[in-house]
Amino acid sequence: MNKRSHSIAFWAGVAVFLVAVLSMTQIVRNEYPFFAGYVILQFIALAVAWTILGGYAGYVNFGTNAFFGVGVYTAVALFKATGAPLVVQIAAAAVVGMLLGFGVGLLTLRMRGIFFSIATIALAIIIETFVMNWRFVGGAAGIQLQRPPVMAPFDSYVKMLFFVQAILVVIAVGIARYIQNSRMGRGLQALRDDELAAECTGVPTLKLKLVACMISGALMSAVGAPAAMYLQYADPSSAFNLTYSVSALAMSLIGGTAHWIGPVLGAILLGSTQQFLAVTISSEVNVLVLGIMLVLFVVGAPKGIIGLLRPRYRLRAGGKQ
Amino acid sequence: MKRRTFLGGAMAVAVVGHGSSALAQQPPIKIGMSMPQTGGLAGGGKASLLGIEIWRDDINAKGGLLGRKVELVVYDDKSSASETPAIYAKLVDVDKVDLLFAPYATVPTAPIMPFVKQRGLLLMGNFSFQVNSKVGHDMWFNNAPWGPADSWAASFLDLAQKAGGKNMALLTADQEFAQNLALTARDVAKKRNIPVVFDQVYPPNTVEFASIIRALKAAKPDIVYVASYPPDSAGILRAVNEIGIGDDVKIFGGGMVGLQFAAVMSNLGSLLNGVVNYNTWLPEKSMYFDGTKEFFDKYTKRAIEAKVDPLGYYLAPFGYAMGEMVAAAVNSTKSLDQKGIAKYLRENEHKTIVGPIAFAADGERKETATLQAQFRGVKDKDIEQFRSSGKQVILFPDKLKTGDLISPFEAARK
Amino acid sequence: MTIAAPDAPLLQVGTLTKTFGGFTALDNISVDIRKGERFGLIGPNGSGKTTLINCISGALKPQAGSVVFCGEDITQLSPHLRARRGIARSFQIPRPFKSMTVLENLMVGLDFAAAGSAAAEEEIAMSILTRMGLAAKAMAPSDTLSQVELRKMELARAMAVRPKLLISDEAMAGLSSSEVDEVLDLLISLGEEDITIIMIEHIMQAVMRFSERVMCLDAGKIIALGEPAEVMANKRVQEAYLGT
Amino acid sequence: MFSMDLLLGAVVLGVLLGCFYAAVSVGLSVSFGLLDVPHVAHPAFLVLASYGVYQLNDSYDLDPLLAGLAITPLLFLFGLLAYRVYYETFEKRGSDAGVRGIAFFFGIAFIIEVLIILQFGVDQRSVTANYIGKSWRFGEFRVPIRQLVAFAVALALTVVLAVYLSKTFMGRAIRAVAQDEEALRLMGANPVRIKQFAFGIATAVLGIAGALLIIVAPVEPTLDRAYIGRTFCVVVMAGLGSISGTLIAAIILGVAESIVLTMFGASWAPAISFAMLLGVLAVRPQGLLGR
Repeated sequence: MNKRSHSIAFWAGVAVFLVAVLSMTQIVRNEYPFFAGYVILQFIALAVAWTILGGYAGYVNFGTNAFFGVGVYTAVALFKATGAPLVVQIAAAAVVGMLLGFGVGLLTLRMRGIFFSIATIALAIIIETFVMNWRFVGGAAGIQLQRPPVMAPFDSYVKMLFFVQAILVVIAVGIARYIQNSRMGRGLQALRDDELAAECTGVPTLKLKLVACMISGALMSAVGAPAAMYLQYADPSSAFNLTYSVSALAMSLIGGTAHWIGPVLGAILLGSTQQFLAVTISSEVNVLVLGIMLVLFVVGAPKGIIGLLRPRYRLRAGGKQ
Repeated sequence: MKRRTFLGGAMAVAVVGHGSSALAQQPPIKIGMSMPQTGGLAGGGKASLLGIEIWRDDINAKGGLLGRKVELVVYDDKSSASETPAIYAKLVDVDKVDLLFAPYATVPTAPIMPFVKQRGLLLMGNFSFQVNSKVGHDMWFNNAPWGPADSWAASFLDLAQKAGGKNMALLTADQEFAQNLALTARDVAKKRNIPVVFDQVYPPNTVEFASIIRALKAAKPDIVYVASYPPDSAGILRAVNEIGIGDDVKIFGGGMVGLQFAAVMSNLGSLLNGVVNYNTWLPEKSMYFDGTKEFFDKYTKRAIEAKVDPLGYYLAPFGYAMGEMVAAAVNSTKSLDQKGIAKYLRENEHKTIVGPIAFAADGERKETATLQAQFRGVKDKDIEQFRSSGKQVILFPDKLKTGDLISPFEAARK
Repeated sequence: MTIAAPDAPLLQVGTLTKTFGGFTALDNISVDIRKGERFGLIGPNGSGKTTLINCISGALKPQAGSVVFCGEDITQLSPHLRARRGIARSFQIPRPFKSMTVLENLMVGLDFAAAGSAAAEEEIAMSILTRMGLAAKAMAPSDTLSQVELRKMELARAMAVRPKLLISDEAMAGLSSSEVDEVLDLLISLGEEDITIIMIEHIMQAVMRFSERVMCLDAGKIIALGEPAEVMANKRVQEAYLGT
Repeated sequence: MFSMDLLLGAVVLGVLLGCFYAAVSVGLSVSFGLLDVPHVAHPAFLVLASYGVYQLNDSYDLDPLLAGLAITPLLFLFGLLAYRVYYETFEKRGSDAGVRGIAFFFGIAFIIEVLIILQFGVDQRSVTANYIGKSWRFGEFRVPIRQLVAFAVALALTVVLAVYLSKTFMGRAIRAVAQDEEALRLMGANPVRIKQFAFGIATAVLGIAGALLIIVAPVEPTLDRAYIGRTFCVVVMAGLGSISGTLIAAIILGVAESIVLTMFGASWAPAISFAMLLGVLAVRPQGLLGR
């Protein structure tokens, strides 16, 4: 019963969020909040997607940029070849991201976590090289895109993208929450704590990791897809920027990885800090702030923001080995 | 877009309503831009920004624009395309700037082109390359001297053919700018029936160029066209020096980014000799116009404090010129109306510290003023030498020429 | 799954060999374990005891030989599939799921190896904990437990798999003698419920009290197998184990 | 365009390049391979060392290799400190060291990048020495001397480190700590002290490696990002903690890169080396010479 009331509260929250986003697109005339908000929403979705594997299962994906970039370029290729609408671009990106997650997961998830991390670095470089050599999508020179006309009820494309990204956030959070509360979430948590013990307690660790990797990959690529239309431009070095990897990881850890709300909080905090700094201090100090925040949080608040908020976690972090 | 006309109206009222010249009494004219201050383009971005700041200080010292002070609103775009849309949205919708300058380079500029076109805003381009060719925005004006897309390769190949070059090797970085250059180079070569005997694209972060240069040498080209980025330019020249490039090569260089920057030039020193490379401004006598010398006097002083390129030839004077053009347009149209400014910019020739500038329909220069210059008599470890004329002799364009090509490459290196 | 004949052994280990590099940890081991049997496994350090149970539970794959459980060849199955078939174990050094409470630790096994409805699962978990004397600690984070509580929780977690075969790997190491008796009583009471138990142990009194049969390994070979008293009396066992 | 001569040249240059890769990776082979520290800031430390070398070379005209040697003790202390901080905050507390350790070192890497930018600016820097910019001729074939210097020094560095780890008492203790910390503790040695010392060594060798980095090519503050992939690729391909494996893996990587650059589409070079890494991970996850 408790669980049900939680669920009701959650979905009510989601509904309020989406209605708020939708009415914001109808009421607010100034476009800047949508540009900046899009970026923050994108990072929320990315961080939540990352957490499904990196947080719940403890397998660090360094290749967020690979999945993100694959999303961008799936959208670009599809749009250029067929002029497919945004929804199709996103769906296709999700499928490609899922296949990619399956491939890299099958290859390396049997091994210790760090091998998976390194394999994802390699993956990012290989795919970026591939895109650089793929002339159809502009190769290294990049490609400029013309947005199709915007659909009702939106009066500008950016507002629509903002709404779309909000839906992706809801999907990512919904999936993350579902996993967390399901058998799968418990299995992932068990294998993160102790993989052999989990296996011997009946947890199909490889299968769970693979599924988590596929879901996480699909979401990351889906989040990347609208970026092509947001920028109306794509180039490999921006699409495969290491920033996506580091930000997703940093946001997730700063927020806390044990609960889906962690990466959401982390992304809001770090994302808006970065947006804020970009238009205030606006210099290399930005990067310094990211570095210092990262170090301070992993050292001082091992369970992230949610650890600071929820005493149960704080108590345990300081506990004995 | 009702708000836009409202904004325009407000500005018109502000401009027409008060003729007073007291700077402090009126709100300043805000010019907004992003500029790469971190990441790969930061070196150029910071130098460019300093040029623009010097212009701002000069114009304010003279009483500002339309009697109003000029203020810059600048944000860091981290050299990335994904940052600029939000920044320009903020500049326009929140900061309500009066005029927009583009960030240095093509990548950060590309995503804002559709935005300014849709909003009908004037954008002063800052060294991007062919960014408007597909967008076709009629209120875009690039400060760079590039001119028509193919003129770059054409001028280099003109020099090469005059020196007796018959076939070409093409070595290009797998990055946006270099690939655009390579595309036009292949086209021009094809039109002129110059066979391309070697065509390699090398990846970013290549550590060692000895292998590539050996392969290039084995193809025995007599024209070597290189389009490279700063870290690679140094690596390529070192490898050429060590491995050798063969006596057949008549001319070497063309599109090497980085050989315009003081740090790179002083690092390479004598390795530069003989290289024919593009440039935008050089301390040769043909390059001094009204105010040029004064500009560099100020720049040299302020560059030390700002920790930017001590020479600042490549970008800084063009940042200044961008300001000069806008100032001329605003002063003669007596308004901040963007359509009016654009019309003025398109229809007139503008005097600037980098020479007269006239725009074609696409917002690029009517004719190219991209220099091709040959390094001569450069010594090691000396930045100051580059301030004197004769170190980089201008071979092209003819109007600005200060010497003739020494060929073959090996002879020019001595 | 083939249904084994009533008197067929629950577990048949046949000519099992496991090597690490040049080192032979298990050399041609064959042993059958009856349903409901309490089986003691002894041997000096490095004799291959843990390797053998790793091969039975699936943590390691042998180079040669087979493991047959309930008439099914499980040699190539991964550990979680064996757990689902009813093989559970504890670890020499306790390996709790540190970020979970004690109850949640048990829920993992119930969720994956013995799936049922969620509400029922919680009841089952609580009944196991009560039985193990850990009910009061159900909501405690598992990394706050004492050593003996950890040992008990490991056994409880293994029980949550609803095993037919329970392997206890030195569950009494590092415990005081009263605690040893506590854990031993638990194990014996489990054995009375038709659960087959293999117990690895160094504490001889515990082995003697617990086991119906004892097997002694040395250097990867079986050197004795039989009634506890018989094995203890064996000269080779005394040499190898109680040692000169 | 295929010719035996070109191929041979590519192999020679590749071996030289490979030894250079070995030199910049060998420290990581100790810190990550042996000590299990997820040291993603290793390349940032490397670039920092290069800037140290640049500073000495620029102000005192010191030979870059000597400058590299000169900053070695400083780096050693820096390494001791870095490990102590890492140990106190992560290893000692136990759980989750992997994920958070990576984030920690990423943060450190960013901080180092920015400090370099604030101190030296964003322009690339290089050093001067009389062996930079010249080459040795073997008939038609010319080899850059800086490459030969890098090769010789890198080879020496790797060999010295390998000998140190296998022959000296401390070296063996380091290897032992990697294999069985518990056993070492029982023998009365303090594994934390040994690991700290080993991390110090791993950081100290960056003095020489950093000198080679800036001898081979100019450096800029964010160069470390390009080396994260390369160094980890080498160490994993080698088999964790194997010094001789590091040398072999680095040479394979160097030769592969060089051949692709010379003979095939140069733009595919990064994909080739990292595809090799994935291949190794797929068929032989313990690495070429893994334990």
